[in-house]
Amino acid sequence: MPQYQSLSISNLNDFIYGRSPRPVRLKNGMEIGGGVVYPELNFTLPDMIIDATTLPEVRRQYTQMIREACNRAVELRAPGLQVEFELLPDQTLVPEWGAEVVRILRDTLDETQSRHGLKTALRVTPNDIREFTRPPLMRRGEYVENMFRSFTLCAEAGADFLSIESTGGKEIHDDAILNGDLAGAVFALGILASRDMAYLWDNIVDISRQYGVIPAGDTACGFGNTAMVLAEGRFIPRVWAAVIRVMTVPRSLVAYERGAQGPSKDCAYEGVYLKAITGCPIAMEGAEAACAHLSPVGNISRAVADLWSNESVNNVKLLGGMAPTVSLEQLVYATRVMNTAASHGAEAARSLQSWWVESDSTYDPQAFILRPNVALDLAAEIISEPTPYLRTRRAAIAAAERLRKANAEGQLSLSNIELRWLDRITRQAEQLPGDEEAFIDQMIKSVDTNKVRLEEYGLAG
Amino acid sequence: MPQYQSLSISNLNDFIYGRSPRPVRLKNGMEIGGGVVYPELNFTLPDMIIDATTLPEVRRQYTQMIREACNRAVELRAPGLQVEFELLPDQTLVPEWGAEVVRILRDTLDETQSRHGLKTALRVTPNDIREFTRPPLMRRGEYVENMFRSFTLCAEAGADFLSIESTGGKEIHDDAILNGDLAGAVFALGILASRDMAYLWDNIVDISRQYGVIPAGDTACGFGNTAMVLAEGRFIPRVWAAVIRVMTVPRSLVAYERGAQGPSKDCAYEGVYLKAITGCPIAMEGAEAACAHLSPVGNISRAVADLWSNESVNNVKLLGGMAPTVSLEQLVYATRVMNTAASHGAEAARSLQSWWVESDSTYDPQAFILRPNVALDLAAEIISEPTPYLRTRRAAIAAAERLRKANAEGQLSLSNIELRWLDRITRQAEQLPGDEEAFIDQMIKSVDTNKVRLEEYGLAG
Amino acid sequence: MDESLKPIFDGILEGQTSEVVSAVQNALQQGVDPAVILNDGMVAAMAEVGRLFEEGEYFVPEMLIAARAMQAGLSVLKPRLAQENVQAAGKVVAGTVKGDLHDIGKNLVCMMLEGAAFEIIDLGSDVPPEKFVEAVRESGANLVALSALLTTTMPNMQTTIEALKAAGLRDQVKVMVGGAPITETFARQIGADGYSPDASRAVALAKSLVAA
Amino acid sequence: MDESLKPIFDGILEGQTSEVVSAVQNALQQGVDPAVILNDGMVAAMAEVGRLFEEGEYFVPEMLIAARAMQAGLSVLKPRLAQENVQAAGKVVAGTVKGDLHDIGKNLVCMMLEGAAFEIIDLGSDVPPEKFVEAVRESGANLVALSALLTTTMPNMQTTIEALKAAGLRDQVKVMVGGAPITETFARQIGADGYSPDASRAVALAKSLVAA
Ligand code: B12
Ligand code: B12
Ligand code: SF4
Ligand code: SF4
Ligand SMILES: [Zn+2]
Ligand SMILES: [Zn+2]
Ligand SMILES: [Zn+2]
Repeated sequence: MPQYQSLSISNLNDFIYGRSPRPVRLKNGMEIGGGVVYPELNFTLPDMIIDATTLPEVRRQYTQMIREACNRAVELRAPGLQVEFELLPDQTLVPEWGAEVVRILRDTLDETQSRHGLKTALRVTPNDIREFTRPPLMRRGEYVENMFRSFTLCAEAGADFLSIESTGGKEIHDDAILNGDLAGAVFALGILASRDMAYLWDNIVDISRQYGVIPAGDTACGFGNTAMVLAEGRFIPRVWAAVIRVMTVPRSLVAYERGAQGPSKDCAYEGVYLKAITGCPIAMEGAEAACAHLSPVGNISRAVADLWSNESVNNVKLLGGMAPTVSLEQLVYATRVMNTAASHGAEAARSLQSWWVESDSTYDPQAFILRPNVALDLAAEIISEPTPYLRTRRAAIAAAERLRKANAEGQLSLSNIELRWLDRITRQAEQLPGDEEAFIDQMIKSVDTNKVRLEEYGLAG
Repeated sequence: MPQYQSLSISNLNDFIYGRSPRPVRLKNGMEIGGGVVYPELNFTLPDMIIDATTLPEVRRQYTQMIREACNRAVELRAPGLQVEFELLPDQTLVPEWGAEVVRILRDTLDETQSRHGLKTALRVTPNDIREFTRPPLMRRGEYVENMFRSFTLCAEAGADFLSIESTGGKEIHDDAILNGDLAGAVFALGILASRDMAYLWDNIVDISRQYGVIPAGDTACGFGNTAMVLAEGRFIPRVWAAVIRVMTVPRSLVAYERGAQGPSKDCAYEGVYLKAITGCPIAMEGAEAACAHLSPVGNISRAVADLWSNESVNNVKLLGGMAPTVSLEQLVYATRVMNTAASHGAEAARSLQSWWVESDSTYDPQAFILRPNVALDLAAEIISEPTPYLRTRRAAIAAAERLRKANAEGQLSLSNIELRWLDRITRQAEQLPGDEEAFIDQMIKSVDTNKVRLEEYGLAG
Repeated sequence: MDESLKPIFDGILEGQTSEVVSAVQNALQQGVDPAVILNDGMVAAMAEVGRLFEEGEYFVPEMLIAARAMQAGLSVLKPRLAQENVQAAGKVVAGTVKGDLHDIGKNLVCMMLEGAAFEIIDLGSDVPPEKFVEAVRESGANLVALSALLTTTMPNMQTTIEALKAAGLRDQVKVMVGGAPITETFARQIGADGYSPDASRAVALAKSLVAA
Repeated sequence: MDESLKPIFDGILEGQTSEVVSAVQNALQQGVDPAVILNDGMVAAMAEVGRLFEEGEYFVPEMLIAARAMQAGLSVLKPRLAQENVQAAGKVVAGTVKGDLHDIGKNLVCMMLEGAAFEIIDLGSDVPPEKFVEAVRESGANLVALSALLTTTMPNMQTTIEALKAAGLRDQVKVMVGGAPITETFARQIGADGYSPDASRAVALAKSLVAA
């Protein structure tokens, strides 16, 4: 198992959208990371309930969404189309309900491919339903069984890629974010989440092998994006959200160490780092995902993307058409300009990349840490450490350091309040022990056992 | 009154987004066409009725939309923000209802400007309600009075710019589009619409002078965009819609000949030509306006834009927030990259422009005729003629010709069906007499007088 | 296909009005059943036109010419259909609702319905509920087709349906609705009987509604 | 402000728990009215915290520390408030509805309400209607706060309101709703009494609902 001790991409010139050292190729010849950026469309139900009585309406909704999107992709002559189906909780709780939707999507994608020659791919993302027991049982019980059964049924039903937005460790992390508690966040990400990822991804990789599908990757959405959304709402400082983002890298990297091959999930902005480290292709999202959440990284997130996503949009009617069709159109135009520039050579692609990067990165520390050069530097620092815990600790120290420097050099302008927070983060980071066991012992004492079962992470003894 | 006998922009290198030879400057120092591209946000009510009983809800809706959008513009540090308020029919039928909304918008824009330093501008677009009599009375009657009163009250209430999407001539043009009837379209645009524009814009320019606001321009939306939407639905050929777009230029130019100063309306894709001819700044829309209508020109429409708009979005809830706020965010990111590239000099801006142009222009004749070089060539041909009629005739001949050439040279690939239509258009165009009076006499005989009152255009007699 | 129907079919496909008129006269003289001329000749031809449209071979201009040829033939056929008591596929009162002047979509729907041998009473645009009621009452229509393109006129569809109820006519007609901002869900909410996102599917919908 | 209230006010602002506890004890000894300590000292301090939050000076971490300091002070004050029969601003049963695990927004709303001296019974997330009913019945709450973040759990807000009705408790409580996909219009449709787009405005809403 590769432990990723060096970067797969070390030259900034090679760090570009559309190209990854280890592209992923599907049976139909579609290659992600092989030179072309494709749109990845995600859509979801409008305001409605999912139960046995509404299944016909559920089918109607997904059928309509996929048909209209495929039609428009053909009309706009997209070079290819990836669709993501993120299961809603009910569709994982009853795995058959999710698999049925997968089949609907698969059929229309196949039909579009055979009738119009549009290359298509389908990513399926079951929901991490383990939290439905509180505190969650991570490795046993009915929810765990149904979750894995959902992966299996979805693979059988026609998924090309399997992903998840797993939430191990989040029981602790939510509070850590809100309390500005760095040690708590490190414990959640570097210890709990990373261990859970290893367990989870061993299983997902197994299922994938068995059914001939590709294990694609996980996202630290419940950590990094929760922080980002809270920072957008001015609930927490932006520098804190930026540091958390970098701290999610070691946790998400575990999936690749266990056999995931990419493309990473769109909402995993840590993908920029994962691509540098693993060389696997990544999905990203930005301005065209404002339908799903506002963000301070609308352009810079395009810099090294191999798939370009809208994250998710509910099936409501806009004046121009149903919202998923509108998103599809926006994604096609966004990828067109990327591919056109790239067709003029590497220098052209880098120019376009540099304008996106520059256009966002001075305004917000969360954008700044997505700069390709910053990501390369920090990624190298992170993997210079041997374990997820030490990598997470290093991520916090290095990210805070880099932000402080950027502010001093005028590449960013942080308010005094933000700067005070940066110092607070560094002070906390410097108190983290170098020894993992010592850290665990220290944390176990303060952990709220109403919220988390440490034994589920192989910890309590 | 300048008759525009030569192009204001003759060098392709000077034909670029953000810069116009005759920028428009507001009292607050905001300059459109002076080097920076600003977002222009347009929004509208969700599914609801407007009457005396719902006015409180109408107020609440507009207040919410403008507040959230302004907040987000500040958070994203937009360089400035233009808002367009396109009145719905009821808001023009009862001019007080429209003016009241203008005041709501003005107040929030002013507050945002004074509290956060964001430069703001407000375009107000009363509705052309003359069609509520059928066949329409163009120059008299209650509807005409209320329409002009709407302009007056909106100017008083705080508009910076006045626009309209006037529909004179459309009574004939809708059928002409659907029947593929070139002579009918030329009569509608070159004779009826152009005469109505002269009448209408003399009045709007007068009102503007009186209230110290800027007469901004008109759009041939009811002609060019009706055709585009019909072509998207495969109701009519794409080449026909492309030729109609070029044919709208002489009609929309009339507003400038009567004193309009720009920025032209976003949905007036003919703005590309108007900018070349008049040097006035233009608003444009593309992929970020997919919420309002799908289009084949999502990127190329950015090429020479001075304002970048979403056209219009209804106030529904998306996962990321209310749809107008989502649009605002998308527009800010889209303009950021334009302005960043431009800050690296003219060559950088032209590179970005060239990729957009290339990314769309080979796929669709409607995109092709928006190419800056094509627009310059065709615009020059158009204004080489002395009258709107002859200009419209020339536009049809030259546009069809150019498309045929592009296809022959492989810059476009048209199907045989489309090519047959192109020939049909040319055949029809070549039969149009060189003499305007002769043409009018010929057409008057076949016009359906249940649909149009020729005397309202100063014609019958 | 009956030999005598072929020129009717082809004439409509190619939009040759005078050919269609004389072909219909011929067929009648040869004693072909008027209902057969209508259905196997004319409606079948318009269905083929619809198919060519779906395939991208025809655009609306070609369809309009075909529709005009069919109408011309139909005017010859009509007295005979009446004699033999052949009914139209259905009688439709159509219009864009009050406050709304968008009529192109509605016009296309009417054109397609006409091609499928529905009888159309087109009230135009900006049509108040009373006018719909009156037209239904006078014509004895069994279908009402409402169009709206503005979010602020959508509610007038509901008002119209309620006016039909108040006039005691709701049970006599099926109401179908459409237009860019309309959805299936909205249609259900306001108590319409059917919704279709485009003109082609509007025909299928109308057929199923009159059959129901 | 009363001299003896200043250290309470400042202690909360700076989140100094033990300072607040002893300051409250002091004030009580000096015979300051418990209701005055509560309102002019503690609630006023939390209002100032809210203001600093609105201005971008404070973030949630600072607010949480202040809230904890207030809670500590409150536990000293509570027996005396009970003695003198001082009522909480209101009693709120809060939770994220069934099927939905998103709870951060709801937690923030609870935190803010607590700062405004509301008593909170937080049922957590994925809360079925019965549990809301039971909690209202047992606590005698006068407010219910429902949160939902998924479009597919929004309808469970309505189910919950209906369960309250069925249990005969609807008149005893005001129901407020919130969460990213919720709108004012939706709130009205399902018969809720109020909606607020964020936590700060949720406090104002709660106050106006209990006052009404
Ligand atoms: C063309 C057009 C116009 C033309 C109308 C020409 C005409 N004679 O109809 C003109 C320029 C006059 C116009 C004016 C206005 N318009 Co306009 N217009 C459009 C546009 C671009 C295309 C509409 C169209 O003809 N489409 C082509 C046809 C074929 O499609 P369709 O109508 O959807 O019909 C199809 C289906 O819906 C269905 N269908 C339709 N009806 C029915 C009925 C039944 C029973 C069934 C089963 C099916 C069915 O079948 C049809 C064929 O497949 C739309 C954009 C859009 N996205 O729709 C805006 C649009 C509808 N207009 C809009 C606006 C705001 C206006 C104005 C108020 C503009 C202004 N400020 O001045 C005025 C209002 C006029 C009025 N009082 O009604 C907005 C509406 C916003 C809102 N709040 O609802 C839109 C959405 C544009 C936008 N994105 O902002 N408009
Ligand atoms: C963080 C998050 C998560 C975290 C949740 C952590 C937690 N403990 O809550 C995790 C990762 C676990 C998660 C999981 C999932 N999520 Co999630 N998540 C989000 C995210 C990014 C932010 C939510 C948030 O915390 N915001 C910050 C808080 C402060 O804001 P808020 O909740 O809106 O609350 C404020 C107001 O709404 C209001 N308010 C809230 N409640 C109340 C109540 C009252 C009474 C009042 C008055 C006011 C009020 O005040 C609050 C403060 O101002 C949103 C994106 C978004 N745009 O909202 C998606 C989002 C809600 N999630 C989504 C999805 C799909 C999921 C999953 C199904 C993903 C999956 N496939 O695995 C699961 C479902 C889990 C479940 N069973 O519920 C979708 C929902 C799509 C849909 N169809 O509805 C969203 C919209 C993301 C997206 N754009 O696709 N998610
Ligand atoms: S942010 Fe979006 S993509 Fe990520 S878990 Fe949450 S819902 Fe899913
Ligand atoms: S296309 Fe849009 S902007 Fe233009 S008239 Fe129609 S509604 Fe207005
Ligand atoms: Zn995600
Ligand atoms: Zn996602
Ligand atoms: Zn417009």
